[in-house]
Amino acid sequence: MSKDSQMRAAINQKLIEMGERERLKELLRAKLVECGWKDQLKAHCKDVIREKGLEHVTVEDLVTEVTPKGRALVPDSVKKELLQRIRAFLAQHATL
Amino acid sequence: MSKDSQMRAAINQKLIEMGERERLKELLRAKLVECGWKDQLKAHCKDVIREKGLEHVTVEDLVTEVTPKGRALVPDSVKKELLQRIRAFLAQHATL
Amino acid sequence: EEARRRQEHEAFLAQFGFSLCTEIINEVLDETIQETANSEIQEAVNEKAQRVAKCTEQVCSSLVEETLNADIALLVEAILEAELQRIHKYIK
Repeated sequence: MSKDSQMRAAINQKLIEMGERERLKELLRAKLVECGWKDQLKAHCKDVIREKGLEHVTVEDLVTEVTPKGRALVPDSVKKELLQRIRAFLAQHATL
Repeated sequence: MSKDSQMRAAINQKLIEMGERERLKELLRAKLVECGWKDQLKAHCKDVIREKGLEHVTVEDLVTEVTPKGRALVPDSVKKELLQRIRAFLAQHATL
Repeated sequence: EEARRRQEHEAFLAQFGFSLCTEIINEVLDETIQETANSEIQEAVNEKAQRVAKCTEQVCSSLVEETLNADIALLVEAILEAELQRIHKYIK
């Protein structure tokens, strides 16, 4: 195992052990609700169901249909905030 | 047309197409005779005629007079049975 | 050597942080989109079931109403006719 992948594995383990990975996910979920992303996603789902007709849409179809827009709609500010928090954690816990 | 009225129209169309609407009416008529509704209503009509006097009663008056009682006298069980039958019919024959 | 190692470590952390961020975003988006799609379909199914139930009841009521209106009118006509006949017979 290379030094980098050893380091990656160690940090990943620390992230999980310390509950930080879950906290980061929680933070992101909260931000997605707060910025209106979740409501936009819901509205988009409703539009697709309405357009195609309920009887012609499966959950899988709907996921496939809304995923590109869902990804595109995440605000940069939310991504940036998450990255900041990850960086702060790494600076504190991934010392040389 | 609202979603509700579209749905009602679709249900009615299916019932009419397959002759079920007429059969349901027949069933209702049979049930009304069976449960004594017809006899009760006849008696009520005669009471009204007696009270008002035959010379003072038109068909329209009498209809207006006895209709509320006629409606109220339909047993809930009969309405329920009819509703059950419509539900069963739709479950079997209609993709709404 | 120390400065070089530090620089390498920082570059690693920057890259790792970025890929971790992307990974977490994708994970959360996939989960949330799946959950949302599921609940929206379920909601649409429930809404439709409610609409079918309500409209079926309304159709049933109007069918009863229609039948009663027709039958009450016929019954009233027949009774009045019979009463008139009875009176005529009596007068005769």
